[in-house]
Amino acid sequence: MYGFLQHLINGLAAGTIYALVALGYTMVYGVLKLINFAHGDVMMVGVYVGYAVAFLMGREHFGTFAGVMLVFLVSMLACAAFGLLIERFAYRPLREKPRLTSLITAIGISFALSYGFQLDLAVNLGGTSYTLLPGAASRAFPEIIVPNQWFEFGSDDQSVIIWNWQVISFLIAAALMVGLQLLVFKTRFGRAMRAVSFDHRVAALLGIPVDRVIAGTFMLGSALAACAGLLYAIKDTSVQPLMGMYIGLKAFVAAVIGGIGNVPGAVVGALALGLCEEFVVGYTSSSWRDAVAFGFLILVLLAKPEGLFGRVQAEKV
Amino acid sequence: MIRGAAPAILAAVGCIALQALLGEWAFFGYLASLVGVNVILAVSLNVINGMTGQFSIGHAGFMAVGAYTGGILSLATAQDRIGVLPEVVSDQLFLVGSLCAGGTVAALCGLIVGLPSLRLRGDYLAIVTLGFGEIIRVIVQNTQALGGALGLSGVPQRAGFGMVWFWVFLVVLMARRLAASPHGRSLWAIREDEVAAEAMGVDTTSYKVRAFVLSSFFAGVAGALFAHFVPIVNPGSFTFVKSMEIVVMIVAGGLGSTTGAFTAAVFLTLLPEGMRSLFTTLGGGDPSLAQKVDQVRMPIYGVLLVLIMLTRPQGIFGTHEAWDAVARWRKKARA
Amino acid sequence: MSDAPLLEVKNVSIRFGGLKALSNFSLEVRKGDLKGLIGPNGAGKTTAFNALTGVYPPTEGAVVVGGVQINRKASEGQGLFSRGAMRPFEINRLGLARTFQNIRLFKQLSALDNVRVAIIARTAPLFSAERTYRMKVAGGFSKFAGRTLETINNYLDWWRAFFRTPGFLREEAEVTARADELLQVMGLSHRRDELARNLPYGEQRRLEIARALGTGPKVLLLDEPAAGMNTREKGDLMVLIRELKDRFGLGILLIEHDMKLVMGICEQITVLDHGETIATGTPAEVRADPKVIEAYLGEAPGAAA
Amino acid sequence: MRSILLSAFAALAVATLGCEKKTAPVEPPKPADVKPLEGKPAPAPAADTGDIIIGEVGSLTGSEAAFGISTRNGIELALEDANAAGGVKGRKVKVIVYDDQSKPEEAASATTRLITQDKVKLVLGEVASSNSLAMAPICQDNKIPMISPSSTNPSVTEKGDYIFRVCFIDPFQGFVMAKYAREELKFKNVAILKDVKSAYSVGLTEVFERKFAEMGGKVLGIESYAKGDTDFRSQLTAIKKLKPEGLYVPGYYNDVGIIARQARELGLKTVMMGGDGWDSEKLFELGGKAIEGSFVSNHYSPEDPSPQVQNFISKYKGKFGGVPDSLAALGYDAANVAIEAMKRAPDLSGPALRDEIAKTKDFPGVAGTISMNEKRDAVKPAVVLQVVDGKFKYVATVKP
Repeated sequence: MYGFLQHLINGLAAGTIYALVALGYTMVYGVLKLINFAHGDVMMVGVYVGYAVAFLMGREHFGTFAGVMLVFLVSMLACAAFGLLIERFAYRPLREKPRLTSLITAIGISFALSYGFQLDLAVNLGGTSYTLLPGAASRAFPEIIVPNQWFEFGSDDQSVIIWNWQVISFLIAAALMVGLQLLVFKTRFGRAMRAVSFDHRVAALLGIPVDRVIAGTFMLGSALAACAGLLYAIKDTSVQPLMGMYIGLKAFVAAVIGGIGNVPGAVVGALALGLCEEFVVGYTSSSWRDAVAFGFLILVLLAKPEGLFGRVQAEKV
Repeated sequence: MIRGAAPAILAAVGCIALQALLGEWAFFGYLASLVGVNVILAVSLNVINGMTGQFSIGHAGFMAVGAYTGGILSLATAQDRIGVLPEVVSDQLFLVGSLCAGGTVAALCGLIVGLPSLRLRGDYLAIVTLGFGEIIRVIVQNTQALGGALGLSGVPQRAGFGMVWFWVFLVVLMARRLAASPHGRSLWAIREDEVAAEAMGVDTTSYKVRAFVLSSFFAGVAGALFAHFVPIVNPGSFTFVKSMEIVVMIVAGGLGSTTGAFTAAVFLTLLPEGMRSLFTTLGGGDPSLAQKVDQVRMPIYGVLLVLIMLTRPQGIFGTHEAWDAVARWRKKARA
Repeated sequence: MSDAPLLEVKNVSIRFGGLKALSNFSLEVRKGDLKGLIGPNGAGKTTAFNALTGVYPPTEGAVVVGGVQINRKASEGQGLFSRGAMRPFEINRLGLARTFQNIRLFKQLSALDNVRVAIIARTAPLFSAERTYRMKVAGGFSKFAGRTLETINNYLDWWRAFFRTPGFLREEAEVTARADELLQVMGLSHRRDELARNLPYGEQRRLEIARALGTGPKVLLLDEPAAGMNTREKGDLMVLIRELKDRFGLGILLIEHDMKLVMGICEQITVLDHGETIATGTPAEVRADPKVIEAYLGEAPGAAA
Repeated sequence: MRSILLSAFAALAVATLGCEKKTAPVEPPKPADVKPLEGKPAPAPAADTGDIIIGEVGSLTGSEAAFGISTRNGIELALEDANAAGGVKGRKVKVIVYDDQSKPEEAASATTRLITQDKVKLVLGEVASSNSLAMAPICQDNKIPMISPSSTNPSVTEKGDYIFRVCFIDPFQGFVMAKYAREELKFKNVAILKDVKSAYSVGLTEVFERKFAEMGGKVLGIESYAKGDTDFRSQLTAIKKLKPEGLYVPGYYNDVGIIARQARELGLKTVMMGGDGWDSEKLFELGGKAIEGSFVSNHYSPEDPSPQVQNFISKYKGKFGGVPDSLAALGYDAANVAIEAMKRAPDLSGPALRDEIAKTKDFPGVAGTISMNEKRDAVKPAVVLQVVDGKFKYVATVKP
């Protein structure tokens, strides 16, 4: 029972992080119908930015509210800018081209980032060497928030632990999701986003600045990814250039389970995936985790081809 | 029928001759085999992604199925031979048997995956095929009989590049003749407009499944060939990244163009090796520069992809075929 | 034989969520009929076509094509576990072919290939197609066996194409000859090898009809065949449609905005408005119907769409 | 059509009936197509005066890049030393390094290229056993000796008599740790956390489990993870409930560092033990304080006071910065074994080099004294190290 509860909590917590990444996928898919395979790698870039900021900031600011906020904000802003850049130069020129071409571009960017970050590159300026690219090995993520047990319930043998990062990521994720829902449904930008997602040509005719809306969506998604990445790094205490690929893939699976293009769907899908993985790891073996995650996805799609919350888009004939 | 099979027979003779002539040149042979396997993968994936317009990104999974099936069969029969035949001939016959078995098992997997999932819309199909590829890999990794994480080693290295390129010829011939057959036309129709195709009496699901099965068959053969010239079959060779590389090849070549897929597969496979040579030359024979730059190959590959897409989004060939150009040219010359 | 209806629609309704796009729609098409379906924009004409051809299975009612009911069970979704309505291609094989309001040609294929896609050769490589069909219709285990044999046929058929067997080549020649004939009937022979997307608009419409004829239909549904044509072209088309009806022994049902065209060639007209059938009758009857006049008020009747 | 099917079946039937066991003695089947290069004159006269080229294949990118880079550094250092001391037979030795991206097919490609294009006399590498297994048959077929610095899977050198290694094999390492845990640390019960994705980890686990039980200890439970995982809390929670005295984690440092941290966070105070996969400076960065007090079996200790080791360390520090890990040491040793063999060999042909490498006995390597046994594996002692103050500290040597 305790074990079950513990797995439940762990699964939900992992799910919230997937959810933040999945939201980026879903939003971009919503407006562009593009599976942005580079999304996970943008997240990875965000984590490294956070790493650098924490490093420059110095150990004494770790754990303070201001310090943590600084790391998160800078990394999210940097990622937003980076997302904007990718959109502007790699996706926008291809918008009217077949969708596959943008997908290949996304894969190209993903390769360039995840392998590029594996290079060891440092420059020597004035006697000190500055690392430009981090190299292939994993690094310990600075302990801006030290993972510790926030709450323990039960005796030593049988206990349920809730971690501080679980609470933090849950709160941040919940706040961001509520904010996002408000943004999509209550603001002008959100209305524009929905219009673009419905049909961007018509939206352009109606005077909606499509380019700006799409760019904004990319920035938002990338910032969310950076935030998720940092939470992930705090949880797992390490960073590594290939981390984006795996988390990105999982988040994508989550978005599809929920019905890609649907915001609450992405959240539910991510939580479901997080739980599913956690129970597999807890009750069988972690080597089967990926297989079960994909198996779960396939089952969902077979029973409900449009995902849990996706709408059947009857094609107009 | 005999006339129809004539090109394949001629190709077989040609490949044997080529093998005999160039067999000594080991590095060329190895590289040619690697290129050949990628060509088979690309041309076969093009049947489903290019001709039928269904987006599958789990091709490496079928390749793995073929590699392990073929590899295990050859391991089991490594000491057997057909008594009346010389050893080389008998080995090659066993090899063909293993290849066909690898292809068939992969095709069966294709059927099992394709039947339910080909009812799904584009992006969903993509993720299901990707999931399938990953599941296959995890299963292999956790099965000790298949060598687990270390992989299957000791598969007799029977496949020369002659054999590989014979299959390359077969897959290209298949793609070409398929494209010009009623089946091919139905596939094109599905790619162009599924609703209209269905309304014109094309059983879209059945055609898609069949295209998928055919595509998986050749992916399986490619995998089995791979197992017979790479000394170890390791689950790490069949990851999502491998699937992506194949997708990249067909898109770069021009979706739907068999010759495009062929060209891009050759080019992209040789690119890393070529870069290696280039850097060695540029470094004035200094190998340390080459090895430093060796690390930059993959990021460059990624950037190159983006550039190809930005400058020529329809791929190198678009949907054109080299042989169509030849036919047009000959027509013009005759007129 | 000829007096049994080829297409019979009984009280068909279609609902999208709360919206009733079509309600209690009934119609019959017999051999030699030429019927029209008209109504203002959004009246549910195309929805009716989609219901007949299996694109959207009807929510209620029955559609019978060539004596076979195509919507045995009303059920939505496209998941693994939902079976019920016949698929569009099966309905097509029962003898119902259509064209589309927004032209849906196979744009990257040549005109010839567009028609050839529709012509499906009925010979089978190993097991006779008639036999497998009989087995499938018989039901039970026989149905399963029939399906299996058909699948084997399908897979073997590839290898006929691969080896270019004499049978395959003969069949291909027959298909091409038939396609050429249809192109000629529709006056498109000069466009034979051009890509469909490069054809002028009017010719694209005609190519769509040629393609539909390729499937060997008994009933032809034409969705605004004259849209975007000028008066002369429309006149030619009217003549052509009548010719097709007689030459191929068809029953034709057409949707058209152009009142003149509809009134000119149709023997019977059904008028839809907001999914409801508001009038049925001969052109003269319909023209005089006050409800029809009311529905068209504000829209200039007879004006080209 | 039917007649063709029938004749195909008939052909198949004949083929099956005609099948018999090969009468030839059981011998690894020769590939039908890749012809050995023995017929060619190996040392071309012109090349006699030029540099001696040897090849190395390593993972400079990809998941095992850190290992590949350390090994490369070690080899580079060895060649520098040898060339400074006058080279081999008066000629300089040069190494060509190819990256295999941690992929077996790339390793095979690089090996073929080294042997046939670059005409190397000898091949060094790989670290990962699966990649070495891809290279070994190619070297064997071409009769070019291959020395793996640190592939510890037993099957690597089974591929043929041209394949060597300068490290001990997995079973020995598992045995060392089991012995140390049972006899020195006096543990009665332990738990194991293994990486099922790596053959290395699975192999070590097997031997450790068996030997520890044979010595009267008890393995309470085995939990598993997969390389690349980053959250181990579930497994660690399960282990915590078992209350073992020791926890054996035969994995790679990337994972181990995180495992250690998360174990400490969970309040799991068990002593951790591991193998040479732990060996990297990065372990201390990743694991921090959590890794303190753990024991590992390894190839060498940087604390070894012998001048040879200290000399190596100071040179390495000077050139690359940082203390060399055991992969660097093994790379250094592998290159030195190769150079010594080349010096002794009458000529630089494959068979001659092979014979000389096989004769290596009591070679004073940085990572222990190397003697080749009949299986072409190095017979050498292992050291047990303990993590103290963010460093590996030598505690014991276990002889085979």
